This record gives sequence, C-alpha cells and structure tokens, in this order.
Amino acid sequence: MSDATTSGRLAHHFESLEQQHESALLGMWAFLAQEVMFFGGLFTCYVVYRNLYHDAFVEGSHHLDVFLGTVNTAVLIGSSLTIALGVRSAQLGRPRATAGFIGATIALALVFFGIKSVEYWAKYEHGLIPGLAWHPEPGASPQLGIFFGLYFVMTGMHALHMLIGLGLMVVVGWRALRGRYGPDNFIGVEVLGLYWHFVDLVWIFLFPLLYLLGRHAH
Amino acid sequence: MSVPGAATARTAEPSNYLNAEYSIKSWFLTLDHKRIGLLYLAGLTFFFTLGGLFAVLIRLELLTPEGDLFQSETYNKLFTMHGIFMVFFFLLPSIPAVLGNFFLPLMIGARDLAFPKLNLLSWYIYMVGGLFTLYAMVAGGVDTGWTFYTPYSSVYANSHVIAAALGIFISGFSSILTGVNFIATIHTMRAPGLTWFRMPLFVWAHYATSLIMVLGTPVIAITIVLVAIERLFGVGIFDPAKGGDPILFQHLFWFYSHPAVYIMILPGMGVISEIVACFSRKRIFGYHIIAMSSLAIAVLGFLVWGHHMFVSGQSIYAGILFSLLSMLVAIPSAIKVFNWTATLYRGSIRFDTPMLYTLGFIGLFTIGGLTGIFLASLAVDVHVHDTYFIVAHFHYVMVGGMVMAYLGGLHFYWPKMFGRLYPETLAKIAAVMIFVGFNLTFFPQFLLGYLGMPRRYHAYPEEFQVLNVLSTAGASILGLGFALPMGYLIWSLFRGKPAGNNPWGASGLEWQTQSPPISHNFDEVPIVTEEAYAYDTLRPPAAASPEQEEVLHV
Amino acid sequence: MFEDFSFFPEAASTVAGRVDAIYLFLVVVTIFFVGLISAALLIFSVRYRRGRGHAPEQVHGSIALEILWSAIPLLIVLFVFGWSAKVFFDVRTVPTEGMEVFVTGKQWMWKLQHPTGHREINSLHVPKGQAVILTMTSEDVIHDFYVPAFRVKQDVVPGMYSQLWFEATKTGTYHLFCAEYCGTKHSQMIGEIVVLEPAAYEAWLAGNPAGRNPVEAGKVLFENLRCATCHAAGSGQRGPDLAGRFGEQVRMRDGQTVIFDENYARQSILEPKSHIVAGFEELMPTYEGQVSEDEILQLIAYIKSLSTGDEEPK
Amino acid sequence: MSDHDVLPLRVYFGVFGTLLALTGLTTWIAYQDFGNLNTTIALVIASIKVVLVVLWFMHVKQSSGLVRIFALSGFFWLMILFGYTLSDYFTRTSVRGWE
Ligand code: HEA
Ligand code: HEA
Ligand code: HEC
Ligand code: CUA
Ligand SMILES: [Cu+2]
Repeated sequence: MSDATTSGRLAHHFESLEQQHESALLGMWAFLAQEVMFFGGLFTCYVVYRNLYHDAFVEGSHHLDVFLGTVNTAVLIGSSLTIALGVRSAQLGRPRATAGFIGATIALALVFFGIKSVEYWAKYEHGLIPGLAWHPEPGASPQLGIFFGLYFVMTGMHALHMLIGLGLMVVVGWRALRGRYGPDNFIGVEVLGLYWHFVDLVWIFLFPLLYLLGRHAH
Repeated sequence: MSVPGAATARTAEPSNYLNAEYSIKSWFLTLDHKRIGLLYLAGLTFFFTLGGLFAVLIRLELLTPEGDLFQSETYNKLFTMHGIFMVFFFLLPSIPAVLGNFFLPLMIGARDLAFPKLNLLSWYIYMVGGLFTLYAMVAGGVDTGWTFYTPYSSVYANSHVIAAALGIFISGFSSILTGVNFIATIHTMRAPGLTWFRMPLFVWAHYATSLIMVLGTPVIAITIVLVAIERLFGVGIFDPAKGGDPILFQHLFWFYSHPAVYIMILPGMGVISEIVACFSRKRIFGYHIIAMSSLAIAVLGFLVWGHHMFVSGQSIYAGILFSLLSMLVAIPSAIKVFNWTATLYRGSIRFDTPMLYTLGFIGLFTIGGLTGIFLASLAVDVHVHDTYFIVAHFHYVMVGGMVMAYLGGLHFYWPKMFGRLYPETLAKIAAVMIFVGFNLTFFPQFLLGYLGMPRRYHAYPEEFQVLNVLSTAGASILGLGFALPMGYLIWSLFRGKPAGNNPWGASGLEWQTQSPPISHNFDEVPIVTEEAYAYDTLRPPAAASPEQEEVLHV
Repeated sequence: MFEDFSFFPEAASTVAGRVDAIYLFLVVVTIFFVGLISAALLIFSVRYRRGRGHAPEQVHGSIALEILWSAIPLLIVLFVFGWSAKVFFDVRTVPTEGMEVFVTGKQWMWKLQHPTGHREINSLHVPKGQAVILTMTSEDVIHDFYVPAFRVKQDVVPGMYSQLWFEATKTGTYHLFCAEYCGTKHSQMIGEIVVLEPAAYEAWLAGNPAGRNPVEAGKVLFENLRCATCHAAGSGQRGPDLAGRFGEQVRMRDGQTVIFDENYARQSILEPKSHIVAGFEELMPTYEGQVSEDEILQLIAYIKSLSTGDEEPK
Repeated sequence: MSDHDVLPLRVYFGVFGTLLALTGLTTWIAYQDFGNLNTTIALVIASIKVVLVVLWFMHVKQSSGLVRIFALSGFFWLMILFGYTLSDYFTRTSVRGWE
C-alpha cells in the first residue's frame, strides 16, 4: 500500500473503492455506537445520582462557570464546523484546503483545552477535586463529591477523546498535505470528521447537564 | 511459533498461508486474518491452561472441608484469577477470535476481514490486556471475584485490583474492535450471490455476537475504569460512605456481563449448526428460525441483566420484570436445540470427533440452560443465588456448552487450518473423557447448591464433603481429558496424515479452498448460487470411499 | 464424612415447602426435556447412522413444529414465572406483626440484637411459629444473610437497610451463611440459627442478661444527642414532630413525597440535607460520624415506637 | 452514501449558526424559572442540536439506511440501559404490610 497511485489506495482485499468506502463508513458508525454506550455508562450514573441527590447536583452546578462553559461550547461547535468543511474540501478534491481546515480545528481544540484548564485550575484552587484537592466549604452537601467525581470523569473522558482526536488530526492533516486523498478517496478524512463530531455531541449533552440544570433555583 | 506443517513437507506442498513466509516478523506483523487467528489460538491456549491450573488448585483445596491447603486469601485469589482468565481471556474470545477470525472471511468468500490492521491491533490489545492481568497475578493477585463488586473492590480489597481492572478494560477494546470488524465485513464483503439467507449459520451467529460486543463491552469498560478511579482518588461513585450506591455498580456490570454470556455461547451455537449439518449430511432444519433466533438472543439478552440481582436490594418490581424477560430469552435457545435435534432426523449420520462434541454440547447445554430457568424463577433463585447451584449452572453452559463447541469446532476445522488430520481414536477417547469428567465434576455441584453450600467458600461444613470429593475426582478426569487434545493436536501438525481439501465432505466456501488455504483465500472471488448446506447437490462425502474411511479412523 | 450426608436440605420455614415445590416441578420439567432430547438424539443416531445405506432426506423445516416447540416451553416458563413471582412476592413482603431483630454485618461477623435488648454474635435464637423480621445493614462491604433451611437470603448492603423475614416451623439448629463474597474470611462469616419452642425461647431470654432494649437505648440516645431539643413532641416548631409518623408519606420541599421508612430515617439522621421536609428549614445538623450503625438502628427503633404506641416498653 | 452530493456551504453555515443560537438560548433559558420544565427544555434543545449535527455535519441525511440504523442503535441501546436501570430506582420502596 505504499505506492501513491489512486488505484493503490484500494486495499488488496476489496473489490472496489466503493466497497472499501462503504465498509469503512459502516465500521466507523458501529464504533460510534460503541462510544455512545461508553459515555452512556457515565450518563447512567449521572441520571441516577441526580435523581437521588438533586440538591447536591444543583449546588454542584453553581460551582461551575457558565460563561466559560458557554464559550467552550461555542468553540467546540466551531471546530465541528471547520472539520465538516475539511471533509467537504476533501470531497471536492482540495487537499490544501482540507489540511487548512484540519489545522483550524486543531487550533480550536487547543482553545477548548486552554479554557478547560482554566476551569480545572479554579476547581483545584477551590478544593473541589475529589481525591486530589478536596476541601469544600463547610456546609456543602455531603454528596457534592459525587457531583464533582462525575464532573471530572465525564469531562476528563471527553478531553481524552479530544486528545485522541488531536492525534488523528495531525496524522490525517499530514496525509492530506501529501496528497493522499482524492475526490474518490477521502474516507480517512470523513472518518476523522465523524469521530470529531461525536466528541462534539458528547459535549452538547454534558454542557447543560453539568453547567445549566438547576441554575434557575436559588 | 514455528510453521510445522510447511516445514516437514516443504517439497511438494503448494504455497499456502503457513508457508508463504517464515520470518518471525511475518507472524507478528501479519495482516492475514488466518495467521491472526492462530496468534489468538496461541494466546488463548496459554490463558486456558493457566485458568485450568487455578481450577485444579481450587478443586484440591475443596477436597477437605477445612481450609488446609491454602490460606483464605490465596484461595480467594485463585477463584478470582480463574474466573478472570477463563472469562475475559479465554472464553469470550475463544471461538470468535480463533475460528471466527479464520473462517468468517472464507465462509463469505472474502479475501480478508474489512480492516486487517485493526484485526492485528485487536490481538495486540488483547495481549497487552492479558499482560496487565498477568502482572496483577504475579504481583500478588486479585481477590475480588471476577464480578468486582463494590465497595469491596473499590475500597476494602488490598490486592492488585487496579492492574487487573486495567487489563480487563484494555482487553475489552480488543473485543469491541473485533466486533466492529466482523460487522463491517459481513455487511459489505459477502461474495456476489451470497445473500443474507444463504449465509452459513456460523456467520449469523457471529453477526449477533458482534452486536453484543460492540454495544455491551463499552459499558463494562467504563464501569471498571470507575472502579479503578475510585481506588485511586476515592471519588465515591460506588461507595456508600460517600453517598454512592453499590447496587448501581451491579447494574452497570451486569448490563454487559449478562449479554456477555451470550457472547460466550452464540458462536458455539454457530459452530454446532455447521457440524450438525455436515455430519448428518442434511440441510439444517429450520434454517431461518435458527438465524433469527441468534439475533433474538442478542437483543433480548440485553433486557434481563437484573436476574443476577434478585436479592441485591434491587426493587422487587424490577426483579419481577427481569425474571419475566429472562424466561422469554430462553425460548430462542430452546428453539435452536429442537432444530438441531430435528436435523438428525432422516439424516445420514457419522460420529467423527466433532460430532461427538456436538452431541455432548446439545445435551449439556440443555441441562445448563434449563437450570438457568431455575435461576430465573425468583423464589428458587432466592435460595440458590450465590451457591454452588450457580457454579454448576454456568459451568454447564460455559464448559459443557461453549468449551465443547470450541473443541468440536477446533477438531472440525483443524484439517482445513493445517492440512493435517489428528488421530481419530485418541480424539474420541478424549471427547468421552471430557464428557464423563465434566459431568462428574459439575453435576454434584447442583446438589451441593440446593443443599445450601455458598460459592467462594474456602472452607465448608463437613456434611458437604462427599459431593465435593466426587467433584474433585471428576475434575481430574476432566483435566486429563483436556490435556489429551493439547498433545495430539500439536503432534498432528508434524505427523498427521494429509487431510485433503474437504475431509468431511462439507458444504460451504471454506471447504472449497485448498488446505491450508492460500494467503489470499481465493484466487478468484467465488460466485454463490445456492444456500448454505446444499447437501443434496454435494458430491458424496469422502467417507464413501473405504480407504478414506480408514485414514480417518487410524 | 458420611454422617450428615443427604441430597435434600432440611425445610424448616413456612416458605421452604413452597420453594421446594417450584424446584421439584422444575426438576421434573428438566428431566422431561433432557430425556426427550437425549432420547431423540440417541434414536436418530442409531436409526440414521451412516452406512445403513439410505440417502439423507433434505427437509427444510416445519412451521407447525416450530410453533409447537416454541409455544410449549413458553407456556411452561410463563407458568413457572407466575408461580415463583407469587412466592417471591410473599417472601419479600414483610408482615406487619413480628419479632423485630436488628442485624449488622461486618467483616467478618454477624451482630444481632433482639427486641428485648439481648445481643448475640454469629448466632440467633428465635421462637418457633412466630414471624421474625430482620432489619439489616452492613458496616463495610456487602454481605448476605442466608439460611438454607429457611430458603431465604438477602444482601446486607452498607448505606441502606434491607429486610428479610421468616417463620420457623421446626426446632433445631440451622446454618447461617454469608452468601455474598466479602473478603478474606468470607467463608468464616458463618453462624447458626437456633429455633426454640416459644417457652424455651422465653427461658433462654431469661437465662441471659439483656442489654438495654433498642427502643430504650434509642430513647436515651435521643436525649443525649439533643434530638429532643428540636423534635420533642409539642416542643418548638424547629423540627417536625416525629410521633405517629413512621410509615406515612412525607412531603418534601421540592414537591416529592417519600415514605417514612427505615432508610428514610437513616438518611435524615446522616444526611439531613438530602431531603428537606416541606415547611421546615435546613436546620438539622448531620450526625454522620457521631453515631454507629447500631446506634442508628436504636434511634430508629425509638422513632418507630413513637408510632406504634408502645413507646413505654414492658 | 452518494459521495458526490457535496452539500453547499450555506448548509454548513446554516447549521453552525443554528447551533450557536441554540447554545445561547439554552444558557439563557437556564436562568428563567420554569420549575420542573427547565430540565426537559434543556434536554430538548440538546437533542435538537445533536440531530442537526448528526444529520448534516455527519451526513446521515445522505447516508444509506444501514448507516442510519447503526447511528440510531447506540442511542436505542442507551435507552435500554437508562430505562431498565431506572425501573429499579423508581420502584425501590420497601414492601411492607403498612396499614
Ligand atoms: C455461556 C454462558 C451462559 C449462558 C448461555 C447462560 C444462559 C442462561 N442463564 Fe446463566 N449464568 C452464567 C452464564 C450463562 N448463562 C454465568 C457465568 C452466571 C454467573 C455469574 C456469576 O455470578 O459469577 C450465570 C448466572 C445466571 C443467573 C443468576 C443467578 C444468581 O446469581 O442468582 C440467572 C438467573 O436468572 C441465569 C439465567 C440464565 C438463563 C435463563 C439462561 C438462558 O439463556 C438459557 C436458555 C437455554 C435453555 C432454556 C435450554 C434449551 C431448552 C430446551 C431444549 C428445553 C425447553 C425449554 C424450556 C422448557 C424453557 N444465569
Ligand atoms: C470459561 C469459563 C470457565 C471454565 C472453562 C472453567 C473451568 C473449570 N472450573 Fe470454573 N469458574 C468460572 C469459569 C470457568 N471455569 C468462573 C467465571 C467462576 C467464578 C469465579 C468467581 O467466583 O469469581 C468459576 C469458579 C469455579 C469454581 C468455584 C470456586 C468457588 O466459588 O469457590 C470451581 C470449583 O470447583 C471451578 C472449577 C472449574 C473446573 C474444575 C474447571 C475445569 O473445566 C478446568 C479444566 C482445565 C484444566 C485442568 C486445564 C487444562 C489441562 C491441562 C493443562 C492438563 C494438566 C492438568 C491436569 C492433569 C489436572 N470453577
Ligand atoms: C437543630 C435542630 C435539630 C436537631 C438537633 C435534630 N433535628 Fe431532626 N430535623 C430537624 C429539622 C428542622 C427537620 C426537618 C427538615 C429536614 O428534613 O431536614 C428534621 C427532620 C428529621 C427527620 C425527618 C422527619 C420527617 O418529619 O420527615 C428525622 C427522622 C429526624 N429529624 C431525626 C432526628 C434525630 C434522630 C436527631 C438526633 C440524633 C435529630 N433529628 C436532631 C431539626 C433537628
Ligand atoms: Cu460476609 Cu461474605
Ligand atoms: Cu445472566
């Protein structure tokens, strides 16, 4: 698979590029179904504990910074747009544009990480990290720890997925620059795009659940 | 691993996947699904032997009521490591990763799985997960039971839970990737003419299995990570002292682990369907129904997990719901059993080793499955939960069912995989020993369980000794029975008689290839015009010729 | 080793016979189906073995048969389900009247307390012919209270109360096992249940020193921990009056309703903030760390007694 | 999917704009008191956003039925996990013969 001709992109065990494309796409969606269940386990914990300890969760969300959260949501949505445009350029056979959009996505992801670290740092300073720095104000709900435990595991797993995504973007971006993708053959970019959109989807739920619910009270 | 088949007969043997290349690298970096299947075979066999060794030690300890052979803590580690290795590193990947990997592409007329690199990656992930768990074992072991119930595992245990948890987490991804690979392959890479309802039932079974792997495994992955995080940081998601609910852990654990028992039986059912059809030379009875029942099991299997929690403190209404659904999930399995039996009717039956295992499977799975009905019955489960009745139930389905199917499949496909025959008489003796030893080991455990002997007991009241002695006696026969195939199968690689391309006269694309198959499986992609199991149009089987018969029965 | 050998466990409670009946029915079903399948396998194997010179007949299947062998097992399992669900429901429905025993499990022992204040470790004496209601919790990990002769079993979970009841029908000594794996000495967490004739039980009680009974002990705690400053009947309006409340519905400030049961009372003591009763402030301090599991049980016993009207112990 | 049906740019920007607007909306609404409805509203908005991303950014609108089924299956299974787990939590009362 080292030769760079278009036909060389067809792995030996496939009959046609279409078949190859189709199976990669299907494989990716099956993989995403897996991802849904992976985060699903965490969301289940969230739903159960929010029901059991409603007040602690309301209290917890008041410790989060809605402004930063909203900005980060917007940043992530922006990155979803750029990667979508990257896929589109690949479809149109514009490798440089593809690489450019991937670069923009990387940049936005870094912004997201920057903001996220500001938030994590604030939690550290306020002693709201279970296990590492845990000294909430006196009078805090006894189950505040569960809220923050879930907060860090959920956002942490999300961040881990973004890191993996960043790694993939570097690889795919580089390959795009090297002209590895063409209008018939851009499945690599497309799969990357799907993955990145998925990361966005997770955040779209995390944001209201962690930051917003219960804001109106008190 | 060396390449025995090719090495001894280099002269005349046509090129095949075994002798295509010889270097170490050509094995460890291979993208050929057949070689990857063999890599799995090596790994699995290792973990099975290890798990079996632990089982032998367990049975030795239980020979006497006093806990005199090991310390309690050691005993607890023994059954934990036994459960973990057997379930996660042997039985879950057994048929799918070895036979599935090897034969799925051959059966659907494809040159490889859809994602060969991913396939190799799965094997490495599996091995890395295995190494973590081995590390946990060498470092001192884990003593939580394979179920890792919190808060024992997350707070109180002081054994190597984190390493083992990571091992299981990692190996989970191997399973997920295998599932993804199979799904994409089955959907997009079937040979022209191979419609869904022409596919072998083996493929159907693997399709259903893959769905469970993909949709279930991630949940245990994240759950086990949460346990590790709790140990590291004391977050308290499952720790009642901090407001967590230990029963939530059980929900998440069994959401995967119940469907996982169907990962551990469906592929076996697939193999059994192939063998039954072949050795009775008949179209499988009720083909469509068997295919659909695999899917039904996969889907319904997700709705019953609460039956492991009837006495856990779960709401009794949920218990009743889960009980009802568990009863329903038994029906598709029952249907399969009846259809296999009916396939024999008016067949032309031969009793080669694979068929012996198959008959064993049908009988033992029926017993194991029916005792599952006892457990799904709420009031009975209240009494037998966490007793040896459970231990007997799951060994009947897992060892009597799946391991039998695995061995049956291995014997059935061995000639195709290596182009060699194993000594048939010895193989039959082993099959009978395994059957007898198995029943002697595990039948007494049903009685023990109903008498009330709890599981995971290092020492037990004296009145239970008689049955335990019987069980240990059985286990020694069983152990020897398992040792035999390990010996003669390896022997056959070097000395076995050449098998020919289709020693059983079986239908199916895999048998139309050369034995062992060439690297790319097919020189020309086959075109399928008939359904699987077209035994009416197939040339009379090899056994019709007397010399062949002799070869097979040395 | 053959002394006590038997194939069937002793049945010594009111539910044991009902469980055994289902079990035996299932044994018959199993024998029937295993017999059927084995017989079919055997007969076909002999009759249609290769070499008898007949060609296999290619049958595709039979819808009628498929329906038949789906429907029959289905009816059987539905029947078993209904039957055992009924028994299960009865096993799980705790009777209103009975002798209340508190059980705390910890690694690796059982602590039991009689309503009279008698305490026992790893053994429990109970009278024959009377319902015994166990309210159980654990101080550390999950355990499981299992008495094979009674066919009852219930996990004992830290952080919540679970309940179990039985009525013994035969005097004798029976095994008590911990049936949920709980660590190193799981297999040593065993004990015995001694069933006595009621008169013998009274004699046993009389022959052993009783501690303060749980209700009394709870009353003293209630004073000492100053619960009474807010909760004494008719005192201030700071905390709700607890008399006559047990078993009733409680309305929370956020509109939810909760049943005032043991778990609720426990939570109110340890995590008063998790549920705020409608019409009250978040005043109550947490007693987390100040009261042991045993003491919480005593407080609850006292609070309960305020509702059953027997707060003045005999 | 039909690879060559490249979506016009305005679709991408349209979806992007809607997503941003919905983000703003959900944040704003979070501070208004609708009682118990707040949770529902937040989840409905999040679901709309997810549907937008899945259909257009992830091209499910143009994809084959098979891909659509797989896209749905994850969510469907998640509902099984939620539903049956909650069936326990919502019915967990001690069963006792209260008068
Ligand atoms: C391969 C693995 C496998 C398989 C296939 C099964 C199959 C089934 N299992 Fe089993 N099970 C385990 C592995 C497996 N199990 C393990 C490992 C545990 C213990 C875990 C632990 O705690 O460590 C367990 C525990 C377990 C429990 C929990 C017990 C407890 O802890 O209290 C229950 C309860 O309902 C149960 C039920 C069932 C049922 C109803 C089936 C059904 O699918 C069976 C269906 C099959 C049949 C019914 C046979 C065919 C029938 C006929 C031919 C006759 C006609 C049929 C009828 C009249 C119904 N199993
Ligand atoms: C795939 C699953 C699998 C398999 C194949 C087995 C195989 C066996 N198992 Fe086990 N078992 C489990 C899964 C499995 N088990 C699980 C999940 C548990 C629960 C763990 C827990 O509670 O957490 C369990 C628990 C368990 C217990 C209960 C322990 C307890 O609760 O205290 C016992 C006791 O008898 C037992 C016995 C055996 C025996 C005798 C075999 C035999 O079939 C093994 C035979 C194999 C060999 C012996 C090795 C191969 C042979 C050789 C290398 C030759 C040399 C050996 C000799 C000559 C003796 N197993
Ligand atoms: C400083 C006052 C105060 C003290 C001391 C106090 N409580 Fe309370 N308690 C309250 C208030 C106020 C409420 C109602 C608000 C709530 O639910 O938190 C309450 C609620 C309760 C409830 C729930 C009652 C219901 O009506 O639903 C129980 C049970 C209870 N307390 C038990 C105790 C016990 C036992 C102690 C002592 C160990 C104790 N309380 C000490 C103020 C107090
Ligand atoms: Cu306590 Cu096991
Ligand atoms: Cu199960």
